[in-house]
Amino acid sequence: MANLRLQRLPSAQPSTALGARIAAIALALVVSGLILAATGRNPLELGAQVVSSSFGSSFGMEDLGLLVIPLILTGLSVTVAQQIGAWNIGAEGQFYAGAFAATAVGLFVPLPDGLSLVAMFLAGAFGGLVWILVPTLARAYANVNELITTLLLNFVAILLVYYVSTDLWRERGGIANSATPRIPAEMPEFWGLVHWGLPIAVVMCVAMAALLTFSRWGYEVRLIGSNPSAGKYAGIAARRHLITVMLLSGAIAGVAGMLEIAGTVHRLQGGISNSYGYLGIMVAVLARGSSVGVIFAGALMAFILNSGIILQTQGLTTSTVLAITGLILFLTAIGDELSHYRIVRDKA
Amino acid sequence: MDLLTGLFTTAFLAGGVLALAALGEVLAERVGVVNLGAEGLMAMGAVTAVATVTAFPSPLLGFLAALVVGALFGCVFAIATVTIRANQVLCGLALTLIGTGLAQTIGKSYSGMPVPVTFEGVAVPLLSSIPVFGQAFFSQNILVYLIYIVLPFGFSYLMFKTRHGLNLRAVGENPAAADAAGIPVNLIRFGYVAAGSALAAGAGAYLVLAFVPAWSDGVVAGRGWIAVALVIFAGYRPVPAVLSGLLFGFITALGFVGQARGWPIAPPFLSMLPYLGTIAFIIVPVIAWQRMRRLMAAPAALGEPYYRSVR
Amino acid sequence: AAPLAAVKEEDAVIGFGHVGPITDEGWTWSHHQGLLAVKEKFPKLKKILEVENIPYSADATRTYRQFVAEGANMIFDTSSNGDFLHEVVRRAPDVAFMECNGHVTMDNLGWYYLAHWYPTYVLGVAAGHLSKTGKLGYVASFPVASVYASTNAFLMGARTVNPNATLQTIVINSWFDPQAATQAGTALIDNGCDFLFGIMDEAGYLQVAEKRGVWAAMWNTDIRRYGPNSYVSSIIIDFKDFYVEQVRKRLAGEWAPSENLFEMGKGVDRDVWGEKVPAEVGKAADEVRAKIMGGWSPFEGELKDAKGNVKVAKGQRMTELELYNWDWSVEGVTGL
Amino acid sequence: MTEQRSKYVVPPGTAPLVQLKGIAKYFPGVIANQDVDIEVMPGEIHALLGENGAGKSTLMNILTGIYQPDAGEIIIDGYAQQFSSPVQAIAAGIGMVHQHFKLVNAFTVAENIHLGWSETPRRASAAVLEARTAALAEKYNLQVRPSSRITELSTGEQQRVEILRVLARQARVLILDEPTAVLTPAEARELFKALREFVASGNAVIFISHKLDEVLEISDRISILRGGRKIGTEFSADCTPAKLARLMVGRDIVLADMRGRPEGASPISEKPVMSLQNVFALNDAGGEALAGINLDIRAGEIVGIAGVAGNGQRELSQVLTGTRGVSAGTILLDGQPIGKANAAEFVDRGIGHIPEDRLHSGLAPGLSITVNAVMREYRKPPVTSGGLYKPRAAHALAREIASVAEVAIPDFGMPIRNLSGGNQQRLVARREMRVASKILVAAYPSRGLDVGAINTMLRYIVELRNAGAGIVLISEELEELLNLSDRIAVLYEGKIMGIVENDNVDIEEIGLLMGGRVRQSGEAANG
Ligand SMILES: Nc1ncnc2c1ncn2[C@@H]1O[C@H](COP(=O)(O)OP(=O)(O)OP(=O)(O)O)[C@@H](O)[C@H]1O
Ligand SMILES: Nc1ncnc2c1ncn2[C@@H]1O[C@H](COP(=O)(O)OP(=O)(O)OP(=O)(O)O)[C@@H](O)[C@H]1O
Ligand SMILES: [Mg+2]
Ligand SMILES: [Mg+2]
Repeated sequence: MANLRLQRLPSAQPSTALGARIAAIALALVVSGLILAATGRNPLELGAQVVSSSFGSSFGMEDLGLLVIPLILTGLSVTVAQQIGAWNIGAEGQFYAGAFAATAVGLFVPLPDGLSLVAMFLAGAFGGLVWILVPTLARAYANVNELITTLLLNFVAILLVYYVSTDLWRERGGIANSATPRIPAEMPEFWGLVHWGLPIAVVMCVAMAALLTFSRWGYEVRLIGSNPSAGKYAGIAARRHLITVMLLSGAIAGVAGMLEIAGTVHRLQGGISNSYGYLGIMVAVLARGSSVGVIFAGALMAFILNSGIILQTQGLTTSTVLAITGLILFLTAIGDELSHYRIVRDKA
Repeated sequence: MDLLTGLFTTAFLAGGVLALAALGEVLAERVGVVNLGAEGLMAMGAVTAVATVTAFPSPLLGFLAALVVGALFGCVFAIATVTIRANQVLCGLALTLIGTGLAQTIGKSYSGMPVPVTFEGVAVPLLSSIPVFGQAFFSQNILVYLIYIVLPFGFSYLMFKTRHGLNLRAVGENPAAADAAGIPVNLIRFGYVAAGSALAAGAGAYLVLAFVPAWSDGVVAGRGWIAVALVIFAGYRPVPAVLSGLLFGFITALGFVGQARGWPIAPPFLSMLPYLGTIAFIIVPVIAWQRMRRLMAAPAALGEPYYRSVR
Repeated sequence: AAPLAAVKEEDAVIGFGHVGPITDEGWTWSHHQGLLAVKEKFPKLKKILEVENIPYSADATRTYRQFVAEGANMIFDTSSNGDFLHEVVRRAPDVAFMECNGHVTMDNLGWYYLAHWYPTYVLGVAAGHLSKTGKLGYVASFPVASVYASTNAFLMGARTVNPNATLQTIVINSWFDPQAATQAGTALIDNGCDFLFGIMDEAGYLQVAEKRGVWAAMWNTDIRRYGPNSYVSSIIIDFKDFYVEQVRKRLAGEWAPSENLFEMGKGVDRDVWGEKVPAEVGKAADEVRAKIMGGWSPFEGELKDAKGNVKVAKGQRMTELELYNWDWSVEGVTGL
Repeated sequence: MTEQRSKYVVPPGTAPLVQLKGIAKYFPGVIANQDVDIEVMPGEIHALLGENGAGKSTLMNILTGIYQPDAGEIIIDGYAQQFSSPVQAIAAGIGMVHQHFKLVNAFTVAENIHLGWSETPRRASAAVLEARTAALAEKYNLQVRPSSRITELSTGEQQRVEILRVLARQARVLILDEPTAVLTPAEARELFKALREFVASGNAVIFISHKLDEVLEISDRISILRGGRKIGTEFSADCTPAKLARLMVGRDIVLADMRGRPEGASPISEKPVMSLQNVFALNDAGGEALAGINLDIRAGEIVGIAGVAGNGQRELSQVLTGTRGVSAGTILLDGQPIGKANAAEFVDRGIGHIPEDRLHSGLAPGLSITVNAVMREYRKPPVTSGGLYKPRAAHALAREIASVAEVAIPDFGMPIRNLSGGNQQRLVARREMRVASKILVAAYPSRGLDVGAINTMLRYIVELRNAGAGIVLISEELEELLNLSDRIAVLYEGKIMGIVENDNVDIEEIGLLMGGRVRQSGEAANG
């Protein structure tokens, strides 16, 4: 008689992991479909609609291409911080800070368009960096948990942006509702609405991955991230690395904000981030610490979110879409864990 | 009512939402599980309470029903994170989405209706006549006493002065050690995650039964996240968790009072006060006082699933 | 611009995009009533698309593009999305767009909004009579034009009765945050205000007023059940006739972009007075209402801003567009 | 110490207290146990021997309910038992002191003793627990500090806490997984006495150790595991160390003579390579750990550091290797003072370090074997050049280290925590020896290693010495120290009580120094 048991592997086989993800999403969709069917909707039609709207037209693809940019970058931001064992829950705030700083430069520093974009990029990175500075120093020098400080600063950044966009820098007598005037310099578009932020974001992910695997610095960061005392044992300046990595993480989220401003929205306003910072946490968790994985996780997330929008035009309420998204993530998390197991058969 | 009394009254009332949710999170995190689903649980709790009191006009019943629903959701979350050991962060975020979405769906039929019955204030004789504070604290509804006195001190005693408390803290610190010592790690985790979720849902119920008596989609408005943050601020301890909720409520109320009194600060900056204040309150003591670091330390196994046979 | 070509009712798709949930009992709910009216009037429409809770971000563009992809012939953006909408407007020249609270027209884009400052002025008169302390409280979302118009009109109305009345605002940085609105209401009452007004999409501060025994006036719809004793009135809004007419024009091939500010009595008005409002107060306020409907405007100089600068010269009358784009506070308004 | 014992006789007609039948346990890619049958009789001390990775700990974890066997039966007192968790095993009277301590670091000693224990009073305030702990410590004669946190304790002290915890629980079967690795001889003697009393009343002990002499001394029977299978069970009285070693590894082990200096070995230098001058250092809790250490280390010599664990050994090894700063005093390297402590610089200057607690301070357990293997050399070519890290070169280096360490590794990409403790230690030791051209600080290098491995390890240390490096050997094993060291310094409460030349060593004197006393005439030796 053959005896079956489960055995957990330290790391999942890539094929199993992929299979488990697909299975989880499929299961989530089946469950949602059944519920929808029970309420008198036709889930197959809805599914067909999602697929044809997402991939059937260049419009749908463009939407995905645009949506994926901030998701990749905030996901990367969180992933980078994770490498050294820090949780950056503040990508949302750094996104706003980056958008804020980029807007300041874009609106008030008169430069030719090309230069202005470069200056905005730097300003965006700097804005994000400044926003994570206090949490970073507090963690590095007083070991204050960065989770809470970065989270709280999100609310502060959002309020700051609300303040400038509805008050200080608000466009007077223009077409915008509670937003700044349009920023003259625009990120060039290369495919429909999709601007050069997309390749920039992808390149940043790849560069980050390369930096982590192929540089001495990356080696040290991974070592400290895995065991701080080992870092000390190896004589690595842990504090300096922590500061660099966290600031880098903030800067990347800031760049996300800058690209959203310069490429997609073109003005600063409240609510611009659309929770991209928080969604970045999910992207990072889905990418499981891999900077390249962030690209794919970001794409998956963009697809889920965009499907949500499509479903809403089909008469599903936001709340339903929210719950379905939650279900997909929930089952994905479970699937990810189960993919570590394999079934072994041994003879009794 | 004079300004200071008003300030404290609102602080106690508004802080209670955060305090109760933070308390729930303390329970989960003390046994090593991060539950980022607080926001969703609060929404579920709120809608459950509204639905219940609409059918049976008893605020207590509404509160209890929310606890039950919260515990059920907590069980689902625990099956995923404790039994199956799936990623806690992802599951928590998912729980927030599911809870919020479901609550809004259920809430459709209740929005636009005031809650028929709420918890009303009861003045405690004598104590309530103490100027300012007495009136602010001792003429509140009974949940306020539950949240500020019974639960925090009860849990604090349980955690730090009893055998069971020793065991439950061990589960959050080093599940392998707890396991080897014969403590049922997963059972304890499961129980406290469920109990913590019940309290988070209870916070939602408290919100609609004592503070903002109506259901609406955005009624929780991000307070779940604040509660999660306050737990760290409170060093994972019940009494400080409740106090930090109160402090946050107080600074928030202060911001509104500042506007009402026409302080010459732009309103968004007054709204930033509670967040900035909390950050300052976290950083400054730790810098000033080394011992705080150990006191504020997170349970060592926080966020880590426990596998018996994996090193 | 030339009118867009006619569409057969059976082939027509109409889209509605909202900022909030249709259950908000306020702004979005009112627009949804408009949608229902359209449905009733044109039962053969191929499809009506409706999306709630559209964030003011690039997601708005995605949503409206999806509307277009679904074959919409006409789209109502019920809470201005500005550029996010216009991006789509430019790319879909055959689709008629109407932006509520918009400010620009294009070949296929028009806008509509409510001249809410008139009924607000009427409520102000009532507040002047009802408030004993003369301290009025206002729960504001953001310092935007609709809020300036609202606070100013309200206080100006009150000052016709009590020249010493003042208005204190608290900005809560949200259109929709019951907890913050509740706390703001409490702080205002603690500070001596005995009449609350605001521009919120929920009933938070009305419930506080009821509990604390002060007056309150609301926005959007009749929600007196949240505070029957405190309820004075509401700025009642009604988009039904407007939406039905716009859709009719679109189907008939008569639709061309237009600018619409609903006058008092035609889409925006005060609500039936609250149960506890003394009859003579209602009557006094309604006299002012009748005067305005008769063509009189209360928004005439001399008007000074909060710093005492003369902004509108004596005898000068503010135009409708000036009122729509109001961005300064009159004397006596603090906190904005 | 060696009291003569008569050969153990299996009591006829008695049922075994513990019976393991056909136990198997598989981990991914590893057979940890297969077909293991073991019987432990009441009143017996049963030793379990085997090389690193032979499956000893796994087998015992099965017996204590931590792991579930993939096949086989556990029979206690004649009744088949299913232990799905430690709770049931504890209830059945089985207690274990684990090789990797199962202590809660943030808790005090008293709290650790009492956690999960049914006899802990329901209302358990700190004061109550500490008082009870003090009483228990008294009763079992194991010194612990009830109110200290585990993080403040040395490994040795931590192990005492573990032992005390199990003894306190009055188990009927006591499993000790390498319990004496961190005890002084005197303490070990106490422990053995306690163990004999323990079995005298019909209980049983299962004793895992790599110290063959000790095993022969304490045990009645010995079971030997090799590659997860049981090779056999022998009566201790019939065994010799050589026989046991052969059974364990399957071939003869030649125990090298470490003292002799071969031809051509580099002599002990005149001048010290490193010297500590009046060095003070603080421990993690901020207390004084080293108080005025003066120590010279010459090239080509082995300086042994004796002493009971917890007397500043950890801090001394850290100060010597630059992972802990000094609070006062100077460290001279080649006559030049070294400034601020920087472990990387120490490594560059030829100082290697085998740390006391390899898993938590010398390794990143979650990272790959490759990453861990190159931890000392990643700064320089071939692993990096110009800031560029070359995974391929790193892999080659890791392969090289693994092969000289004689550790078979299926996948260099897997986390190093998947290796057995012994194999981790071999890798760390080899890694350090590669960089230690001047000085090697080896803290308990043979802890947890099997005989074969210890032998190899010590041979390498000697080779390193012969090549001209100075060695600081911190150990609690006097045998080992005497076998290797040229001089032995005894550490007590952060001070060096005395330095003894190995030529005219007096074990009694070292024992006294370890206890913090200087010999006075007429005083009897005392442990
Ligand atoms: N009662 C309401 N409920 C919900 N949303 C509203 C309400 N009134 C206005 N809005 C929306 O709030 C936003 C700000 O409105 P407001 O009219 O104050 O801005 P604005 O003055 O038109 O801006 P700007 O002056 O920059 O053009 C717009 O999106 C508008 O559609
Ligand atoms: N949880 C686990 N996951 C994977 N492999 C494991 C696990 N535990 C043990 N192993 C492997 O099983 C084998 C037996 O390990 P075990 O720890 O039982 O050896 P041991 O005899 O106690 O060795 P040592 O003397 O070094 O302590 C080793 O190859 C080890 O790598
Ligand atoms: Mg663009
Ligand atoms: Mg072992």
